Amino acid sequence: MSSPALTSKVKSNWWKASLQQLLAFASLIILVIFFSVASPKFYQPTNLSNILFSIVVTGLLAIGVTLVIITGGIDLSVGTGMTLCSVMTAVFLVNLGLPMVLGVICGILFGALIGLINGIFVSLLKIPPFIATLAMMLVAAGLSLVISGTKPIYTTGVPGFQQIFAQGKPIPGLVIPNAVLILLIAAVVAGVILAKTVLGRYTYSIGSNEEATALSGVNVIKWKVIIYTVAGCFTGLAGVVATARLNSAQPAGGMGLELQAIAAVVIGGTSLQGGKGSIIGTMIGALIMGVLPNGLSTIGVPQEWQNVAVGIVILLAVFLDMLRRRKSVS
Amino acid sequence: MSSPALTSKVKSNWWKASLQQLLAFASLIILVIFFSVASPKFYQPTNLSNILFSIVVTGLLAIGVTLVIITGGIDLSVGTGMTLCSVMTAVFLVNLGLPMVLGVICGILFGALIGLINGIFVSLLKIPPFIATLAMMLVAAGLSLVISGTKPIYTTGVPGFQQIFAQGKPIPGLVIPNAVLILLIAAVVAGVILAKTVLGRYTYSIGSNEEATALSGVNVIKWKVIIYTVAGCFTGLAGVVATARLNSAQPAGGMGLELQAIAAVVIGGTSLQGGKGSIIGTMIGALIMGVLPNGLSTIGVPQEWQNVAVGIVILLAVFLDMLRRRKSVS
Amino acid sequence: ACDTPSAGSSGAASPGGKSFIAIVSKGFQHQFWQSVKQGAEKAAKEFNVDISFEGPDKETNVQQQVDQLNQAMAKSPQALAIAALDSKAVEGVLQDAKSKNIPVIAFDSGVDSDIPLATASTDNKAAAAEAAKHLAQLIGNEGKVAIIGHSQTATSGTDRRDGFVDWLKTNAPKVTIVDIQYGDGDQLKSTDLAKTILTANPDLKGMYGTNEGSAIGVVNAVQELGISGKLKVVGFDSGKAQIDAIKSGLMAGAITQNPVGIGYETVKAAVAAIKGEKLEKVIDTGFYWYDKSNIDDPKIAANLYQ
Amino acid sequence: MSAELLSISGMSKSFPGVKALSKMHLDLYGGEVLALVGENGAGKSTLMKLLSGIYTPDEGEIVVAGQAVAISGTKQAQELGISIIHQEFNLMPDLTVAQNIFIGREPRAAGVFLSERELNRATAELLEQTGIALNPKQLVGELSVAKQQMVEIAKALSFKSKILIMDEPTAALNDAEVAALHELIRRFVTEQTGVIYISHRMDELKEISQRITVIRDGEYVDTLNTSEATMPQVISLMVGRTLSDQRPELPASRGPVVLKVSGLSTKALLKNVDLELHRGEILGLAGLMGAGRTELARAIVGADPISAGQLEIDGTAVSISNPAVAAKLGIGYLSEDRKHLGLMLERDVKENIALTSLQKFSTLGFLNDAAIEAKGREYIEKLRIKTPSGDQITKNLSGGNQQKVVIAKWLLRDCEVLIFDEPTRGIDVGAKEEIYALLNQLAETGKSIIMISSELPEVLRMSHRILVMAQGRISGELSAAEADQERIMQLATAGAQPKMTNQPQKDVQ
Ligand SMILES: Nc1ncnc2c1ncn2[C@@H]1O[C@H](COP(=O)(O)OP(=O)(O)OP(=O)(O)O)[C@@H](O)[C@H]1O
Ligand SMILES: Nc1ncnc2c1ncn2[C@@H]1O[C@H](COP(=O)(O)OP(=O)(O)OP(=O)(O)O)[C@@H](O)[C@H]1O
Ligand SMILES: [Mg+2]
Ligand SMILES: [Mg+2]
Repeated sequence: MSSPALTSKVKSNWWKASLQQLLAFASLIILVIFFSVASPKFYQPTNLSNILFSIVVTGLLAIGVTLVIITGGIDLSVGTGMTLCSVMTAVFLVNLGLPMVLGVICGILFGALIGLINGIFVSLLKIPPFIATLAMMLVAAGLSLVISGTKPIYTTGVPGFQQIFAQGKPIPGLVIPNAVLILLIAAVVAGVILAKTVLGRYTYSIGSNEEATALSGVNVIKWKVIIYTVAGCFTGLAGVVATARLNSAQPAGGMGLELQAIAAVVIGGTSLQGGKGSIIGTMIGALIMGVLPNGLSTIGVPQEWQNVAVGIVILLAVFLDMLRRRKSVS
Repeated sequence: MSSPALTSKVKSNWWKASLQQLLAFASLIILVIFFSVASPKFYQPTNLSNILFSIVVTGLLAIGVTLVIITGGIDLSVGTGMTLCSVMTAVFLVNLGLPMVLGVICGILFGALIGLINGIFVSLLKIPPFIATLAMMLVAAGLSLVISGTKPIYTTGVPGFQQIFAQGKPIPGLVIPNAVLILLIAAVVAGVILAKTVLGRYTYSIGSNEEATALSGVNVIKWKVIIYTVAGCFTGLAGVVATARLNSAQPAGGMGLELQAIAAVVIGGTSLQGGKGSIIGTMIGALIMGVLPNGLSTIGVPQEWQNVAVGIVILLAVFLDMLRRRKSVS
Repeated sequence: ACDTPSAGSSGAASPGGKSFIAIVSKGFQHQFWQSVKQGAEKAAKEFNVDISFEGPDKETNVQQQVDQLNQAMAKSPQALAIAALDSKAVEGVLQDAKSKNIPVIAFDSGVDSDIPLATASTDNKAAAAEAAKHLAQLIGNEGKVAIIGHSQTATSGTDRRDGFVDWLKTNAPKVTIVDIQYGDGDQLKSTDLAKTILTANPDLKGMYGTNEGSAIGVVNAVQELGISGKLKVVGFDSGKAQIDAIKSGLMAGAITQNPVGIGYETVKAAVAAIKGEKLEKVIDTGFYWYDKSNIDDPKIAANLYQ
Repeated sequence: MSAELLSISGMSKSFPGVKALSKMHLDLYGGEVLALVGENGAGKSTLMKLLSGIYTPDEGEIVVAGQAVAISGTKQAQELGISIIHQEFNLMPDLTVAQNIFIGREPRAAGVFLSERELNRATAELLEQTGIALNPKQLVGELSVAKQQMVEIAKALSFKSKILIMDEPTAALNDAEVAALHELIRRFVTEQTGVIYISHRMDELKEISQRITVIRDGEYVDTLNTSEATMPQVISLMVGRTLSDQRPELPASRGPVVLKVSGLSTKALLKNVDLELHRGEILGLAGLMGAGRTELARAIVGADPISAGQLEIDGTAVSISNPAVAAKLGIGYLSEDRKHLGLMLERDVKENIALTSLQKFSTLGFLNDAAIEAKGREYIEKLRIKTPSGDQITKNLSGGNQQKVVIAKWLLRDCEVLIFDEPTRGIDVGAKEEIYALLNQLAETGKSIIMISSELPEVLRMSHRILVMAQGRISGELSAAEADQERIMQLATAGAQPKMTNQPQKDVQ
């Protein structure tokens, strides 16, 4: 049944998939080369480490968002949700005085709780994800202020917290801090979930055709709740890392981060239609979103132009991706 | 050919459509009654006029967003796009010294230009609307700062501008200002476009099934560009009214308004899937979004709780709408 | 303002070349920060140094400021100037600067640390107390007032609120504060908030806006409700609209800081620090109450921006 | 013979890895209905898409009314007098029947303004003329599949085209509707007009066509005059071999009851439905469109809520809240709408096949990709699914092969009870035989099957027992021995005319 022509077809499929990531990757490389040539200060270990450090929180949020987007949903609550998790982590560690590990786990689980609630609204109650998570975005923003009493909560009294979850540089000689390693580990875990587990397969299936998946005997409602909950864990982890980095929970921020995270996901080639996407792509997208403001500032572009540049690069990256895809279709 | 059974069916269709708006309307009425009972200060002509005035800009943006959402798209650029149009209106009126009417028209046309560019990216270049308009959001935010030199541009030197496009109260005895009338007229125009024109028909058709519309010989690419352009006019008009109201163009704001506008659209029963929706619904949604913060503040709810309340009301409104819809299906 | 000399391209550290001072503020979009930037640029020209000036998009964006600080450090400046959104959150960068022997100057608000060699700032609480004093006087030390704040969390916002509230509590007990709402410094939002408060409290005597956008919001509200004259409005900062409102009597008066001075003094102190000179720990850039009577006074006018 | 309307020659079209058409040729003359037949994936739809400008040919010539033309899009095709009803619907569910029919050609009042009244009037007139029973103002999304097909047909007829191409128009229709459609076509065909008619239902070719063109593997095989051709002859040309049309021996005795449904009702349609399914039995479920067969199946597997009724499996009462529970209890449902309810079109074949049985391929939640791949290959071969490999995106398969993928995934799940809803819809005769054989094999190994089908010959041939539904009720039961087409139709039309009255019933509450 499989002629040589057919085999070549399969190969070309594999190539296509790699090419897609290659293309986002190419955009990234071009940016890096451009900035390196434009300013010698860009391509320094410290600066590169700065960039990595600067994408950790967005990157973690983007991982969760990737899962949700692959199901065909969207999550607008990750930005302020992260803030709420940050506040809650500080509450657990400082106000309740939990041991560090337990406090951190509770912080992550609080993220899971947010995801669970999102999941219940989206999956069980069938509220469109855009609305359910928009509402959660507002609720989380409000609760962060309410719980913290509108004041930052400082975790300076928790010994080792900042070192372990953000600043510490475990590899001697290398300037890569723990926070970046946490992002890396989270990306690998999410990547494995997507590629190698039943949960990951259902994530793609639901995004591809939810009704058909349900009629195939998959308990879609349950699995969708699980996916949103897992995605929430990454929001919680982002909250923990943000708290550690700032050594405090800042209750007012977070709004707007969700768009950055979504932009990273989409630049990385994940389709908002659902059914398609990858964590590696998202990581490349997050890197692009991190390299841009840093590079532009390094080469001295006034800040008011930076948003313009970021907008244009997002368009270009996605447009190139589209071109490639269209070419490979026809 | 049309049996009595069929006629009854059609009637029930009409009922269903009315019911949907009735339901959003019911939510609004419940809120108004609740706040009126809770505080005698709420139900005063001045306060009601305050609410109307406060929703003008969001309402105008929401009208444009409604058109785009009915095609199955989304527009994240309306917030900062409005800011850019405001800056441009001031530039036309003040820096270039155009006559008022001309300056205002140019401001609106600048909105159309933003819409046109959005449309070209979405329709011609097939960039997903979320991305294209996200990029435009960033670009517009940057350009507002660049063009204005990060300073407000005051239109105090344009006689009558503030009166005509915002403050003036044309109907003696009534506290309704011109800005509200402008919103009303814009809503009627958009309503007529949707219900009575070819453009409106194609808006619904594209949102309902874009491929089928194209296969039916409709030049979908062209019409989508037109729809985005028309939507942009409302962004431009919002920019004009905002400028008149503040008697200046404030270059730093606008981000976040897009989510308010989208929330208003969705509360009003327009589906993010496309194909369904109405301007009257959007207006009710905008009113709900205006009544909430005003009423909560009037009855003395602390501001940090307001976001929480708005989030919950959005959920409730949409959830009730879903319930009703599910009931009417089975 | 767009043609800032490109800081990156001129190898800053080379001896004999220009010194490079990295400045990270709390914002860049609003006029206040643009005025600080102007002052800094003026000083940079005068003392022949290069500067960079950056700030987060929003004053709630602590994380972005930390990234910008790290990045500023990566440019290996000869001095670092910082207006911290949160003292503790920037602790790490300050330590980093100390270990690299880069002098740090704080501006706008103090940093809770002994690393900065000097702080060029306005005492926000004292300035807010001054505003409270004037408003109390204007309404005869009695009656209801309300506040439109620009931030519920940023120190400049809370200090200007608390300074105002505390002064009234101790010095004018008959003045009651009926409502405090926060409009993010956005004029439209502040206008609508102020209108809601004014409609709900028709017997309000006075209102206070804690920055330019908030104050203009109150002025707009008064105008749109057509109740000018009934309400005493005091504000903060300057700007054309505020100056106009004071001249026309819509606003009774306002506190102005000296943003240009803050920027100038910051760079000046940084230059001195690079040269190893001894610095005053606190550089009070001062604040002034201005109203119709003294608005054209050259000393005041120098501190106003249009 | 009258004038040549359309002539295609030397037509080739390749997709990556697939040669869909190779030097295909075909002629259509005025006054005739030309049937185009071939196996699933033979290239019929591709040829039609070339004619409507959706695809551009790699090589070849299209001649319309003596003029060589290049067709770049639907609009141009329409201008050339060609209109096409595609195999997959192209309708806007949120618009009304009238709005759908005249989309792009709306009557206008003044420039850009619409005249809704004129639109509805013109539609009513068109429907009257063509004898199609539809309400111009009804939303298309609320129509049944058959009525949506009617909308497509009305739309195509409204163009007053010379050449009408119909790609499996009857796949979703029952016999009465098929007859009505044939009547429509006969009225449409004059000396100046012609129809290309694609169908897998061999029985209707005699009825409607004058000539039959056979295509196999993208290549022209032969053209026969219908009056001279015999069906076995056509079929052997199609599949390249002769098929036996033997009704298999039915097992003599019935096994115990595996599934018992009693008093099942839904808010919408079903009323007090009782049903018993025995082990090793193929139970045919016949009825007119809208009789409630699909609803019954969906209610059994928990896809739709029920308002009353009990289910028993092997004598134990069960409650089934969703299809996942049903599958766990050993009941699988193959939907009639493979595009929307059956497949993940954007994902590959093996993934679709494995979807229902992922638990089988996982340990501790981790998937065994090699096993999925191997099973995929096994079923591709077993069902002779025409695809380059299990890695092919399912969307790129022909309709019939997509249907086989749906069947494969349920075979893999190995359910005790399988409900097949229109299992052979859109499937070619050869593949049909294969599926019939499969069903029989399943029954022999002790599986129990409910087969919903609108093709009476199929029901008669396959079923051990036949239940007939009308208006949401079971209107009668027939044993294999006593059943014939006439009796089934009698029971199916029992009571009032179900065709038009099922809708308002839904609206009462
Ligand atoms: N877009 C596409 N990409 C790749 N292959 C395709 C595409 N469209 C069709 N094919 C392949 O071309 C061949 C012909 O398909 P076509 O849809 O024309 O078959 P058909 O004769 O209409 O079959 P059916 O009776 O099942 O509808 C099939 O092998 C199919 O898989
Ligand atoms: N998804 C749906 N939405 C609305 N109405 C539906 C839906 N599915 C079926 N119906 C309606 O329910 C009724 C019963 O349809 P059903 O599909 O069960 O009939 P059936 O006997 O299976 O016929 P067939 O399978 O030939 O279409 C019809 O009137 C149909 O229009
Ligand atoms: Mg076909
Ligand atoms: Mg059916």
